[in-house]
Amino acid sequence: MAFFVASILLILIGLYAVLVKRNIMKIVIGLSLMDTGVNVLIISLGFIRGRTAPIVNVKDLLVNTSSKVVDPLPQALVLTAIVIGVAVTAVALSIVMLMYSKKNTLEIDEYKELKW
Amino acid sequence: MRKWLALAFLILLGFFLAKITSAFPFGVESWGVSKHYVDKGIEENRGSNLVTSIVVNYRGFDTLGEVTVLFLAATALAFLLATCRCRRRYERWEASLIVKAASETLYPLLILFGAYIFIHGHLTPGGGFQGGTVIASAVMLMLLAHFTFHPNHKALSTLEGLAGMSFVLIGFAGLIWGGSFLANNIIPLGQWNRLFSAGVIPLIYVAVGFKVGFELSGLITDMMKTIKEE
Amino acid sequence: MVNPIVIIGITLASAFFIGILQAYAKVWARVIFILTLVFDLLASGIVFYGFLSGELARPISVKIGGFPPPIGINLLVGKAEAAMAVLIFSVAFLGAIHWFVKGLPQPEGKAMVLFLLLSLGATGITFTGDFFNLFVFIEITSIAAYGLVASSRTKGALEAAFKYMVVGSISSTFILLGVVFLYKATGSLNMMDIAGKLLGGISSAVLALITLLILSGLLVELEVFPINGWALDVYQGADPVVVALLAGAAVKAFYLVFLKTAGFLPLSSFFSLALIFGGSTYLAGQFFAWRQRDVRRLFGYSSVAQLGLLILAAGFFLNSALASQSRLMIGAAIVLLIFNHSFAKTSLFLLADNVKGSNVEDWAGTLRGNPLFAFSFTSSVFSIAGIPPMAGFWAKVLLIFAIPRQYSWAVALILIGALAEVVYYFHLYRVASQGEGKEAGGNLFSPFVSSLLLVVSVPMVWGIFSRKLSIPLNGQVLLLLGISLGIYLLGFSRPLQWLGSLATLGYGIYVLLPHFKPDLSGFFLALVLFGGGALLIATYPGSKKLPSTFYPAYLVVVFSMAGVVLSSTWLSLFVFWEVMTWSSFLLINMGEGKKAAWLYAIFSAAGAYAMLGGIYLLPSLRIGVGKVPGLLPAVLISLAFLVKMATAPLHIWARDAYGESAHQFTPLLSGIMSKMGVFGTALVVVYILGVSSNPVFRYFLGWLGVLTAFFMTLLAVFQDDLKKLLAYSSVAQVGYILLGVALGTPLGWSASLYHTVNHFFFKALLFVAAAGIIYRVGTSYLPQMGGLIRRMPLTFFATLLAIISLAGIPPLSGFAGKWLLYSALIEKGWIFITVVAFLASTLAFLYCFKILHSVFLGQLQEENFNVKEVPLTVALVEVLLLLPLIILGAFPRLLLDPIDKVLSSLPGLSPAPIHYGRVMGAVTKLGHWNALFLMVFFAGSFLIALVFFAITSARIRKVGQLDVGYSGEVPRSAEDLHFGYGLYEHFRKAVGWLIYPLVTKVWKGIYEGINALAEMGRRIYTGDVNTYAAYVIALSIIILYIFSGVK
Amino acid sequence: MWSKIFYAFLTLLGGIAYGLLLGGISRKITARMQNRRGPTVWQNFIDLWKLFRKKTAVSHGVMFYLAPMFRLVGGAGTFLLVPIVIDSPYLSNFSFGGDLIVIMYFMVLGCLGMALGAAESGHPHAPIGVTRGLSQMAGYELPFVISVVVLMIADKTATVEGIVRAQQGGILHWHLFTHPFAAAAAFISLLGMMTSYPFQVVLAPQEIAVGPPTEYSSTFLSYMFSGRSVFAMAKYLLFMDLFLGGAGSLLEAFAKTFLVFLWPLFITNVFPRFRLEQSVRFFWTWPTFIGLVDLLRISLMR
Repeated sequence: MAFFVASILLILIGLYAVLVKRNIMKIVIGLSLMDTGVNVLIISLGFIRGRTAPIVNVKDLLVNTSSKVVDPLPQALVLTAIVIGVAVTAVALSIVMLMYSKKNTLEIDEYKELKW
Repeated sequence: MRKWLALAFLILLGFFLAKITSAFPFGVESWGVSKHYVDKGIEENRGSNLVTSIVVNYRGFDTLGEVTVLFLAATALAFLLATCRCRRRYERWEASLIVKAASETLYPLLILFGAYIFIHGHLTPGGGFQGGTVIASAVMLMLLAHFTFHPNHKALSTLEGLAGMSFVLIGFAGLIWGGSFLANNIIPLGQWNRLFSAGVIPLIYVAVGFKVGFELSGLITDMMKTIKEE
Repeated sequence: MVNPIVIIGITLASAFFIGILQAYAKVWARVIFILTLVFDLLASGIVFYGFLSGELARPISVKIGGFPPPIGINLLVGKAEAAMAVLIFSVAFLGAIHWFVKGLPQPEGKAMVLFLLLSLGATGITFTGDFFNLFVFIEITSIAAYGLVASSRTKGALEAAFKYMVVGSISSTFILLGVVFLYKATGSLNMMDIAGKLLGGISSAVLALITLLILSGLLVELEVFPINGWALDVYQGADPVVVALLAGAAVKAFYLVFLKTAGFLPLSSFFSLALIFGGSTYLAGQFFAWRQRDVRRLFGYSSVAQLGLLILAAGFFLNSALASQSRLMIGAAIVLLIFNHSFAKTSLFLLADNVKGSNVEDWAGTLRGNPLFAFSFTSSVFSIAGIPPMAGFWAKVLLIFAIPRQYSWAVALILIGALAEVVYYFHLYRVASQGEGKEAGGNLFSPFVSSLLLVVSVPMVWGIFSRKLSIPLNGQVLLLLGISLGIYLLGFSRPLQWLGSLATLGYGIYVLLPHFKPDLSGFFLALVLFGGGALLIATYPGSKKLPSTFYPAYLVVVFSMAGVVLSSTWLSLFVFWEVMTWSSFLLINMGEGKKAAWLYAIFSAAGAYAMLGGIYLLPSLRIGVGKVPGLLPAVLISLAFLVKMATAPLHIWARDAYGESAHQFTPLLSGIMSKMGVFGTALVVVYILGVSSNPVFRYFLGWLGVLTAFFMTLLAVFQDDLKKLLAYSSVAQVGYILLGVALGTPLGWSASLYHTVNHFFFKALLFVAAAGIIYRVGTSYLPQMGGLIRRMPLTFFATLLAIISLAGIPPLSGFAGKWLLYSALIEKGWIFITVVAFLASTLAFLYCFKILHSVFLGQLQEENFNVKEVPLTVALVEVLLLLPLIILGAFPRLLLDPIDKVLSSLPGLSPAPIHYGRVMGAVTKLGHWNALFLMVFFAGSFLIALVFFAITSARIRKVGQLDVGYSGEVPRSAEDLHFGYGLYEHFRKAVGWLIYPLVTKVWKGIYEGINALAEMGRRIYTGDVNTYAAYVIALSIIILYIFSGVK
Repeated sequence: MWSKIFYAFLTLLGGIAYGLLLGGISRKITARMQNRRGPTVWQNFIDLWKLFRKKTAVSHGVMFYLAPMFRLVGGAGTFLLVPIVIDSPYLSNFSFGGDLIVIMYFMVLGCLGMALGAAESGHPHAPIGVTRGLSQMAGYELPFVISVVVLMIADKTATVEGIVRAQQGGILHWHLFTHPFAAAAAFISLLGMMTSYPFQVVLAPQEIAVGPPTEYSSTFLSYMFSGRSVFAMAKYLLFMDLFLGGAGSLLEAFAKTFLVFLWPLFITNVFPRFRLEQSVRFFWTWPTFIGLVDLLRISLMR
């Protein structure tokens, strides 16, 4: 249960940064945090109390596996999600670098030329 | 004002998220389609690591997409930063001798360790992505420690592209000889819990490992090298 | 047959390969890039063709990894998906070509990879059958898009990319959360599998919330109001090629996913969600665009609006309560909308890339001297605005007519938005087509091809849908329209075009000969064809200045009018009506006053869409079938006709449109086109209102007519521009005609139909003469003319007779109309209207004299000393039109007898109650009038007086024009002596308050008011990324709260 | 038929003569009221003859040449369309040619001809006068039309004969008494029609000779004068027919037209001159309101 609460809190904290912070880097960090929160949530959704990891490396696990391991699918999904999060962050950072090189500031107020 | 409004929004959003998650009791068994993966995974793929079976075979297409995403990120980053006149804010200090010496020692070990991780991806925790990341961390270590360390960018991107293409080619091989894209029945599945087992899964994971490793290395190199010294 | 996975695999492989190749052989990277796009296009085309040809009947499911779904991931490719892939790759291909010509952003290898992966991602989104895989492809698309949006590396592009990234990340987080929850809730990730489990509809609140989480993520990507600020910034800031790919392809893929998601996760509140968000997005986009000065952002607003329309349509499409027939129609509409919008927007954005500067003003003159540019721009704008014959028209019509009656507010909303669209697009059109010709960039291949696709698709689309909706379009008229367009090919020589047009018109008369029957259609058909033909002769002079599109457009106007009068259903009437309107718009736009054409476009569009709404409300599409409930359809339909007649208060377009249109076209506009409004009103009165029912509405129409006549006459009196004066006069005369139609009695109709024809004769004559005069004198400003009777005696004589006829003075033909009208009015007992009508016709004498005096009489000005008589063709037409004025003056029965036949063919009407005697002439219950006697008497006594005078008079001494008894002084110059300026200044002092431009101010106020609202509204797009993110969160909360109520 | 034409021609000559005579009388009366001796009542005949006999005439062009014919034919046509004595085979003249609507429009023809000729002369006063005349016409037409419509609606006919017949049976059946407001409106507008004081700015006789056609002289002007006088007669006749019950005999016609003729004459000599916008405003207010009373009455009674 704590995992759920923590992960949702993480998502919300990340979002808070996105909504409130006026510094571009902080917004990117917020997005990252949000990603992490989502990942934690996914993992914890797949968790089953008292089970082991879904790696069938001992004979014992070969029979009746589904009563002995946790759900492997969320873990597979989270692997993908993490990589995607990394990719987004990388692109975001490169955009931020370019922005900084143009205006020498990271304040969001300087980046409001396109509007209305 | 803005903060309070944001907080109010977030509390409401949190309420809805909590409402949804509360429908799924924590840590309680509820199998869906993954019961098939767990119960039939060994029989169908012979890979000990069920997560790997899912990632590379059952949902291999996702992984192909994932590799693409990473490739995309690296390309986009290189593309954007290619003409960047980015400058460093602070002067960069050279690393100390200890750091230099230690990193030189760790560099081959780390690469070896990374390779181990992705070669054993179908048996143990870890896999192509994890191994690739470890390799990239080795490169990053060197980059941080040495001003003079210049990975061969051209070679990196060539190898990375080849690794990516081989993933797709394995997929096509499955389509041609195995009946469907990324099918895991074109080479013998082998024995359970052996290094040479699980059909094409280790091959793909090796490709992924190389790809991710070279990709992330290139990515880090791009980011660091585009920053011009004052 | 191509396996869809091959498309994805090959594209991926070549993306990787280009990544390698770019370092070694740049040229080969380019080759591979293009080859891949070509391959993808062909492959997806083959798949699509498989569906079209029936080889593939059901959607194909491609398993991946060797396991059947839901164990493995599968691709789910049906007809729609295949079509979408074709669309994506064609747009990508066109964009790529444009990119190559323009120069790729550096480093180009990586740019190509991003481009390829963006189109791949969009295809993947379309193809995939698995929710998590969908998320992966969404991310591929998004990341490629972030990179490409930033590719031009300008401040704007980076800013846009960053905002896009932040909002996009939040959206994909929602989608990811939703997908994972969905897995928890249903135990599956496969779309079909989940759909199977949820077949009975979503019943639990949690599932509803999850669905809404996914949907709100998708709504962000679909640029829904108010969370579309990022999209607008992207449209404004990014490289147009990228924007074309995003707006033309990627967003459409998202839309398809939206449809699929909503279909697979059947949420009961989806209908209202789609209606609310679609509708508000649509309206907000269309209206906010009014204030937009940046062209790309303007296109952005338009794209957003189109997406809103698509979402709205999605609501109806997925509503299972609707009849399957209508849902099929809406599906077709969605397909057409997507096709239409994708290629039109691609073309527009790529055109924008060719224009230096981003503001609307920077487009000035781009259409001039750039035929390719003009073609692409015009066809794209017409497509988006949904003007027939473009495919966008069908999209609109299908959508509207499929919406059931209880949602007619949605129809109103669609039509209002369409009108708003006309306002800003044609503002841009006006700017682009005016001013000095300006060089635009030459990178026109891709925009040209994509607009060519739009044009080429027209026959196919018509072939499919006109039969399905049972809109019988007159084949002969269509053929003639086709031939008319062919006249463009003779564009190298105006005389040849002229001859060709005459031949075409002759052929048209020959072909349509069987339709010249004594009924309403035949009556107006004769007017259209013979009148149009006669006026065509006079277009010859000054043809050097005419653009080569003049004759095709002219013929299209004529033949579409023939189509209008020959229509047997309201919808085919509407089709031809629109063709007529917009081809005449092009002609008006050829003159000097571009604002005139814009106003014309707005009012015409308002009328046309009102008419479409009215037709929607009719019980049957066939003209004259079914009992019409209520007054609303009649009011709406007649609005279109009232606009064309320029009835007050819808008249403000008329002055400038008539006054500043191409001189060779104005006679047609006034003489015949305004009569199409009469025709339409006649139809409404006979077939919808009924000639004897709805007296109050007809009385109202009568007042409209007479007040139009009164005020327009008054305005004409104070007008100093020849053509504008004639314009007001024309509108006023049509007001009388409307009055007669509104009477609904045989006598009134007789008056109207008579006046319709007669007004053509004299007003066309006046406009033709005006064209000739302006051609010779070089100005249409009355005070600068004068004394031209000495140079143009024939034209003076013709004008004099036309004016006598216009003033309704016996013995010429004009009086018959007046006499019939007043007889009808008194017979009906509309007393007050009668008084105003009389007064208006008295006022007409004032401007009649003004025309004659200012142009022909008084002193000949020095600069006009060398003016010659009008050109031969004009003179010929003058004589042609002059004869009927005299002949009808003596023998009005030549026209009244056919009119009686027409009247007896109409339900509720009978021949006019006129008895013809030998002595008394025409006798009604009220009075009598002997036309022949008056003519003979006048001519005879005039001749006698003349001969007597010639015998008895003193010796005539002819003197020079300056030789007048001017208070004993010797006048120096003709200019001093000519009374030209302020002819009715004293009268203005007395009645000036009557012509206070109240109506213009009201319309202007409405326009400004909407502008102010739009300005206020669009301020929500603050450009602040925090705010945009907050909108997303707030909106998703609202969506989750409101729509999760599960029944 | 030929005899009808012959009688019509005779009537026309008579009309011209009576019109000239009335003009002379009015000049005489006016002069006497101003304590002048004034010209003889036959002065107009003398003028006409004098003009007719002039040796040369100045012409400014074709329309200038044709205009007097227009004027004469227009005036004569109007005159002949109005029946003088109802039911008389000859003195109803050509009234079969048209009803009241026809007459009202035919009236314009002569004025138009005159206006065109005058305007072609190139004299700036001509168009000034003409535009004034037209504007004033727009002014007085409103009350006049109101009263005409009242009559047409009330009598359910648009023919002059019909209207006259509706007034038979005693003086109190005259429209002057049955529809007093309409009649008042019409008679006020008659002042404008006759361009007599206070609505004389159109002709401006003090400033310009003979008004708009100021460039005309000799034979041309003689035609103009004849046209003008017969036109005036036509108006008197029309008013007689519309409001004074028509005429049963030629004598009655003489008398009643003389009555109509006297009405503007009385007004003329007591009022100063209105400016043009004043006269238009006047016509569009008082007589119009007066006329509206009867119009409302008619529309309510119907």
